[in-house]
Amino acid sequence: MKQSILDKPHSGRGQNSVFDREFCVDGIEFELPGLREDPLGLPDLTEVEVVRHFTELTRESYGVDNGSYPLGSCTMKYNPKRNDKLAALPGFQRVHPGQPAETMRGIWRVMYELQLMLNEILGMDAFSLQPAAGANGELAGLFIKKYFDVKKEKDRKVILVADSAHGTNPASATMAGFDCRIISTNESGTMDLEDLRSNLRPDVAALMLTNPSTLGLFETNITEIAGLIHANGSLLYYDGANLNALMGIVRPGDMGFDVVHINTHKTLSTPHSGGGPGAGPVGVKKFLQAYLPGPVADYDGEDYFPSVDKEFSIGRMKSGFGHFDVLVKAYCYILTNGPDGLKECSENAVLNANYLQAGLRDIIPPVFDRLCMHECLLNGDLLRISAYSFAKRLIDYKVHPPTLVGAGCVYFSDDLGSAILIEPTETETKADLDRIVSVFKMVWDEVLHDAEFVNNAPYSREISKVPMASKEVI
Amino acid sequence: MKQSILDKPHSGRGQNSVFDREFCVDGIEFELPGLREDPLGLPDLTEVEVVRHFTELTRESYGVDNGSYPLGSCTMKYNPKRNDKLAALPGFQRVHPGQPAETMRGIWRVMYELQLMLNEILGMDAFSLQPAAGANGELAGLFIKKYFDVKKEKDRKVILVADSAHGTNPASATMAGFDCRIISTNESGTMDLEDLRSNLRPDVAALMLTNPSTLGLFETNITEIAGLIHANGSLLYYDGANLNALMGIVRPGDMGFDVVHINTHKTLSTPHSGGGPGAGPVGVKKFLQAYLPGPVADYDGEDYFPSVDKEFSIGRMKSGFGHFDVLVKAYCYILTNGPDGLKECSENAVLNANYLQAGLRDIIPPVFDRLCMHECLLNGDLLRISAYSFAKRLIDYKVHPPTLVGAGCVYFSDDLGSAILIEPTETETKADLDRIVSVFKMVWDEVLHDAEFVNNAPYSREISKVPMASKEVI
Amino acid sequence: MAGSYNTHSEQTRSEMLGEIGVESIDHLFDDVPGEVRLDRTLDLPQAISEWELESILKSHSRCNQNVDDFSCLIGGGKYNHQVPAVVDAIVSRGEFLTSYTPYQPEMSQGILQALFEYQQLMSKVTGLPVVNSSSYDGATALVDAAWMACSIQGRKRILVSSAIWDEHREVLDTYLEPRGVKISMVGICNRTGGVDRNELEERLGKEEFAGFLFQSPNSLGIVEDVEKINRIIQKSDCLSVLSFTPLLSGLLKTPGEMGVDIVVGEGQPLGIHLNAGGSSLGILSTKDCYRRFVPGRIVGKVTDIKGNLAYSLVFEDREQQVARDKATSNICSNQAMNAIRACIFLGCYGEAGFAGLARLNYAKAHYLRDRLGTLKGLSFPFSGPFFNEFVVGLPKSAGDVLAYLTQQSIFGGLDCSQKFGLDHAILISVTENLSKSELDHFVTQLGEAIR
Amino acid sequence: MAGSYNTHSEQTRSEMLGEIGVESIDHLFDDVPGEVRLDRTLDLPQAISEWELESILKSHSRCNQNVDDFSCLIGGGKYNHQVPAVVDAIVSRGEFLTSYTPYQPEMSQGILQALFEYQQLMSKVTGLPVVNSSSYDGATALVDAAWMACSIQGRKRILVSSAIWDEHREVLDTYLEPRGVKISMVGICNRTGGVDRNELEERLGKEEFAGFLFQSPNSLGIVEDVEKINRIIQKSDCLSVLSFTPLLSGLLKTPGEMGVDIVVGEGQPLGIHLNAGGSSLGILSTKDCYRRFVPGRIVGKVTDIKGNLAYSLVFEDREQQVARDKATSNICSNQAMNAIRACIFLGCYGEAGFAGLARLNYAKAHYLRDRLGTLKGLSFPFSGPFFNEFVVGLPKSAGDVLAYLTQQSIFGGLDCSQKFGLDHAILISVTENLSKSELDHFVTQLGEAIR
Ligand SMILES: Cc1ncc(COP(=O)(O)O)c(C=O)c1O
Ligand SMILES: Cc1ncc(COP(=O)(O)O)c(C=O)c1O
Repeated sequence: MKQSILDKPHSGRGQNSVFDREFCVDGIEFELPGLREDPLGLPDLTEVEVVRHFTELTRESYGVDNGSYPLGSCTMKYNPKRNDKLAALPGFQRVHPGQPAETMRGIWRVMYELQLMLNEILGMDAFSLQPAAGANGELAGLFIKKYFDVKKEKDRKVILVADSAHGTNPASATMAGFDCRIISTNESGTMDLEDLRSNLRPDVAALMLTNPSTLGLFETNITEIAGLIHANGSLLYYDGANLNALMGIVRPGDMGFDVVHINTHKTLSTPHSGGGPGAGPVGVKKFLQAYLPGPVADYDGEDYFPSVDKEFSIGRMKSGFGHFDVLVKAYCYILTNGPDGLKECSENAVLNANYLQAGLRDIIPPVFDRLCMHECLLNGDLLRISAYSFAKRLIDYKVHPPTLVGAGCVYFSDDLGSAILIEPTETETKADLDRIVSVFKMVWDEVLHDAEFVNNAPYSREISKVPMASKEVI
Repeated sequence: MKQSILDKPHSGRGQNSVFDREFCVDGIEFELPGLREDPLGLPDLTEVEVVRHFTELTRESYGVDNGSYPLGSCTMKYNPKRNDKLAALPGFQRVHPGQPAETMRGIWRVMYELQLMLNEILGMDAFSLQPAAGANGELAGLFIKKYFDVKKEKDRKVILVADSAHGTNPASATMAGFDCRIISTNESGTMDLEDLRSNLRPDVAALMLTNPSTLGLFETNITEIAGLIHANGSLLYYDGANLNALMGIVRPGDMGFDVVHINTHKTLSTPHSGGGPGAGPVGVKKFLQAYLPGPVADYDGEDYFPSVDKEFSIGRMKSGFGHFDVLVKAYCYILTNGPDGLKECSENAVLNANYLQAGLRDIIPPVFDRLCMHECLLNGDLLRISAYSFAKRLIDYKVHPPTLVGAGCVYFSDDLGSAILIEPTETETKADLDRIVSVFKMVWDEVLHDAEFVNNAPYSREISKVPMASKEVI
Repeated sequence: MAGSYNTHSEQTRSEMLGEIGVESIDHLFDDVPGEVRLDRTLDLPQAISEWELESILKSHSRCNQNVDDFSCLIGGGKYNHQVPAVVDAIVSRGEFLTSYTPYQPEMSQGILQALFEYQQLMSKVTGLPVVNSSSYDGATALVDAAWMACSIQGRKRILVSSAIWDEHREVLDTYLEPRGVKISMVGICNRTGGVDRNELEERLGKEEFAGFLFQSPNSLGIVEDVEKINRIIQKSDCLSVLSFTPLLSGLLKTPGEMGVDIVVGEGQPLGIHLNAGGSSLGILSTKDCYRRFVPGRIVGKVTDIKGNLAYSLVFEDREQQVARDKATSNICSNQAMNAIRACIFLGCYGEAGFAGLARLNYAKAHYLRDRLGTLKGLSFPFSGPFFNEFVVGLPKSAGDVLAYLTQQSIFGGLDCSQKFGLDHAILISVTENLSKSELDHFVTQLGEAIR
Repeated sequence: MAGSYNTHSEQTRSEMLGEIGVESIDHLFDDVPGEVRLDRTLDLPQAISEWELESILKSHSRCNQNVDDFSCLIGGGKYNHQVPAVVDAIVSRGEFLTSYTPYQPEMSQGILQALFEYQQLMSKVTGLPVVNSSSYDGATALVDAAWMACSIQGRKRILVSSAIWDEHREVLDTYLEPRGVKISMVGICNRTGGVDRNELEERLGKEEFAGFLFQSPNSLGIVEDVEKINRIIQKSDCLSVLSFTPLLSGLLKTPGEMGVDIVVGEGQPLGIHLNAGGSSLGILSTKDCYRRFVPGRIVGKVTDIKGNLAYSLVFEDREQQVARDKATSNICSNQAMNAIRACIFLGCYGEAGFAGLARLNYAKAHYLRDRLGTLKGLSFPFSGPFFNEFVVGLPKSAGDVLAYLTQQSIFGGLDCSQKFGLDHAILISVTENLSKSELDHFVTQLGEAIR
């Protein structure tokens, strides 16, 4: 643990460049209620101390720029530097959202074109770029229950979610005022249609589905599922976290989804920045377009401008206009790749996952013995030590642990307690993948020889292993 | 040693985004002599591989952003981030030097104002910003021997340099077509006036002097020296590498120097970037102004523009206009500090060096027992191990070794073979200095207990100690 | 083949397919039913090179004016404060920028520490001990606080000052209505522009609310008397929820010191670019006793197997990945890097600088207010104290005045006509970024505009 | 007290003075004779804050047009090639940017390796094994090479093609004249625009020179037939020194393969910004046998005390810090970070990309040349082969034509009238950065300009 910024000896100078020769603040009487007399307790450091402190902290962190990061469901692909650079253009970064519309046409143009490109990639009819992240996109999508209100079907109070669903799905359902019902997974790893049918009652507003699922598998029965849902008058919701498997190959809209969200910080390569900001555009079919959160970007053949459907829109998801600084990187990504490039991304993402699955199957076989999509779910039961401990040893070989219980945000039911979800993404080379496989095998060998040694890994970091679900020290 | 970029397995894809849909290059017949058929042998990597490779290399390097860097004579002070940012403005960075003058007035304005500010700081009458670095500034300064040609004093073929002079001084003298004569240092660490007098013959074009000297001491006899030099019809040359001690306190021009150069990457905080680019503005008194290398920046009360004295100028030192990208950071530095700030920089630089000298004197006493200027020269003779080995152990405590024989570019004569030149600079806090002292003392204790252990340091880096003057392995 | 970031040559792909035991890339997608597969190429522009991309984006960006080229007197919740270059320099480092949520504490002590320090420094600014490691923005943080109040109090009714930002009000509606929370409003005092404390007292006396949400400076720029308002709230069984500008703590007692229960705020002023209304930072802070109601990530200290302290995400049983439909919120990705921006910002300014910044904002805004006082035809409808933003009444249409100013390269403020009984009025904001000569120029130009 | 980067409070200063045993800051400067001390404050503008600095510099920068806003057809040695964003991202990292020359190999393996890889990759491009880790720029590298030739040959006479850049010629004069080196010139063939090989052969037959310095593409854009020229040189006892554009190796055999002894070049096209004529990169490369004549730093491999390989500065006995007045050069600070830029640039493009880039430059330049061929009134005075730059003869004053184009937001080229018997002429350069529509627009506008 490095010295805290609060514990650094205060130089006693602070930022002495906060002044303006033309405004002397010394004599001023501040006519405000509740003037403070005591110090706040902020540190007073010199600029070089601040730079050194935070530079040091970055050096105890790890990103895609540092190496493989096969965190399943998080799609940690390369984040192109050119996108960072262009997002920082003053004509984007230094624009105030309150400026007159005619002084920010370029903003609305980028957003408008991005909406259209997302329509095409996902097979939807309209997008709103408002939501701040995937979960916020989900919530926006679920707020579209207003559609049922308008249709006077107020009794649709239930959202169906798969048992393997990401935690945000049920949480969003609750936040949108719904109850959840869980649909189980069958032996082959896809949705149990029987269970679905038995839960599909008139109170169901929507089924939320990730496809490929968080088990890395394509829902082969998707058309049947869509048929069932629509026959029930319900909506089919697409959690686009795993879209990276499908670009240019199959589109959620064509599979029958009515509402979708995507995470630009996954499929579209925008940096996740240690937690965010991300962006979670929400898209719909035509009949739901009016409900989108606004403002959305619009175009009248001449100008680009914000617009919102005053009557039906579910309203604003946040202040401002969506994470423009993030969205513009997604826009750059699509433009750079083009249609063929995007398709190749998805092809290679799936290729890489299957290559890893094949390479690792001797020591960690797949949970479901079939081809996977962009990530593979492996069975850690045979590992002799916990998947958690196994993964920690990878750190010493500069491979970020994959997703597993206790690491990563995916939810595994009890019978998948030792499952490991690996998503290499398409930007790993064959050499990278071969290295990952060999690192896994090396650790596997180490376990055979000295399980205790592996159990106490990692050894190369500032701190030692943190046990799963450690208690906070107050 | 990390894997070389040339040894990385080639992905075989390369930079496939080098194309323009409107220009198909496949069918083209290139009508050029000597078309190549074999590959050059460059690696074909993907972008993320390139990013990871070089990110990793940065992580095995060390800059001021990482901690104390008290390399004597190099003035490794904090390099303000704001300056880097502003130097990258497209209106600076993306300007072609061949543009019409009226499309780059802002460039010439910055350069003109910088020239004036340097005049004021150094007490000179005119500056040229052309030279690429300090040594290039020296050379420019020495090319001003043209003055003697014009005066028909062609026999002035000798440059006097102090025995402690930086290697560039004699090397520049040779490159400018001079011979060197060395003036020795007396017991108190300043120039031996007797020796100077005896070498001051009619063949002397100039005396080059660093003041404070590379021994960290102010030449107390400077006015006398200037008198002697001028009485001999010679010029007094100021190597401004150590200007950081003097800003706002005493000016080379006022001390009698006729020609000066400075290193912006020392006194004026421009990053040294692992070797360069730096910048070495050269300044002169009025009677030499016409000889400056050109173009210099000029101003007619309305416009800013390049100008050069066609008759007398020594010519161009390089293509383009001087390292504008570096110079603009020096300009920012001066503006940010203002006159009082610059003076305080020098005060604190000298304060810090003396504080270190005082703190270390128990274990490493000063070579000359007097107050030092911005750097202190300490005597490593009592250290029991070589200063070189001692310094290597500092690395393990994250202190960059100071300048000494075998490390750093300063030249020490034989009797100073174990001297250590420490220059903390003004941007180190008292806490930083206290830490440096305590690290020295810790290592000192270690030497007492286990000299062999210290002799084999460092232990915390990718490689072990590299012996002094190691032979190259081919 | 196209795409700048794709890796494999055709040959490598074949090799890999061989290892997998599949004949072609197509077969990898056998699970996808044929009838839904896309049988054409996506209708998108063809791939482009880096320089083409750059020229397109630069051209789009040039279709916008920006606050470097214009004097910006627009505020309204987002402000053109200086973003220290140090902030950009640090957050662009790949170790931070390209990392995911730090699920592996062993790999991420640095970023966890930075987030922890954000919580600590922000706690100094709010005066309350608990800070989450970010909500999306000021508006959603207000929603979060409202829902916290409802959960804590077990009551789905909240009372809201009518002088919160319009956008915040809209966002409250979006989130709370579907969840069945009823929102009631309290008006302002027409003289001062602050919350109508009599009405507040009356409403609180009559009905039970989970919390009273108010804002300072409010949407008219008026700095509320938080202590007085709080005293009124405390007489009822209702939580006080303040949405504030963090910079205010440079001058005033912290909201925590003044007794607020939940403090939220828009963190954009703390080192975050305007981003055309893009990503910002939601600050959320509260008392220890309400910790388990807090949404989002929290970083805390745990011990590693050797018993040494280490930073880690903690208290996850509130969060969606564990509590699922019982979670305090669905938030997963948040605004981590913007929280770190705020942390570095506070580190850069420090005690003295932060106070100095607040003072300078005050001084400049009051200078402008005084100068405008000399212009004939303007009015200042509210007498309450203000910080760096205030309302000016105009003798003619705000739209026309602002349009004129735009032509003079001035973003002159936000139109706030027809609100709170105002006729023609604009909300003007001043930051340290405006020089005296820009302010003087603005006065001249506004004078022209209203002639 | 002022200054943004100063550290100590007055109190700290007193404490420290106490430790030193000196009464006041002033006494620290007792060695400075009173009569020369400055008895006033420097007459400089007062200190300013970060935002004031930013606004001043932005305002200065806006007084310049730049190649984002203009179509740039100016070359002449510096070119508007794309600088990959990756390059900027890496070199701005503090570990590289804020380091000094890597005197301590144990602390600096990373930067030493980057410089070593620069040498390696550049050696691929030049086709010669030895590369220094930079000269200042193309012009001073040419000086370095000239001096190397003189030293190697023990002869202070060099022969130079008259079709090298004017600036390079000026720089040669500046450095070589004081050192007593005599420079003679060889003209060009008026038909092709290339070196007049007959004259060359004649001169070399008659006199003894240390080296012949020539450039390709030369200052008229003509790609010289290096092999043929070299064959002529080899018949004499004189070294061949070529100044070339590294991009040419994307298409052609390397100079080394073609038998050149010393290759120099301007490295700016390789990932270095134009910087208004600011810092660039001097490439210098030669054969093994001439290694000890090379100026500047060289990174090589040594062994540490455990016998493991390590990177280090090597062969320092040639350099000023050791050899002092006997050094091969006085260079100390060099262009290290620009060399690393070139290294990353070559890494980004790689074999395929580097060739692709050269091809694209050729293709675009030849497209433009062909399109211009359709305009009446233009002439193309030279028939020699060109790469991405060529001379166009105009029916009227080049100054007027360029001024017209500037008004159309086009930097139309460099005036090269009155040189080599040209009347009105401009040198036009094309890079990948110009789109077809920009080139077409240029044709139209040039047509307008010469009407
Ligand atoms: C399947 C799935 N759904 C939703 C989310 C939530 O997205 P966000 O973190 O962008 O809010 C994630 C994120 O990991 C996810 O993997
Ligand atoms: C005293 C002295 N003179 C000259 C120089 C050479 O300056 P530069 O490295 O800028 O060429 C240095 C550099 O260290 C120096 O310390």
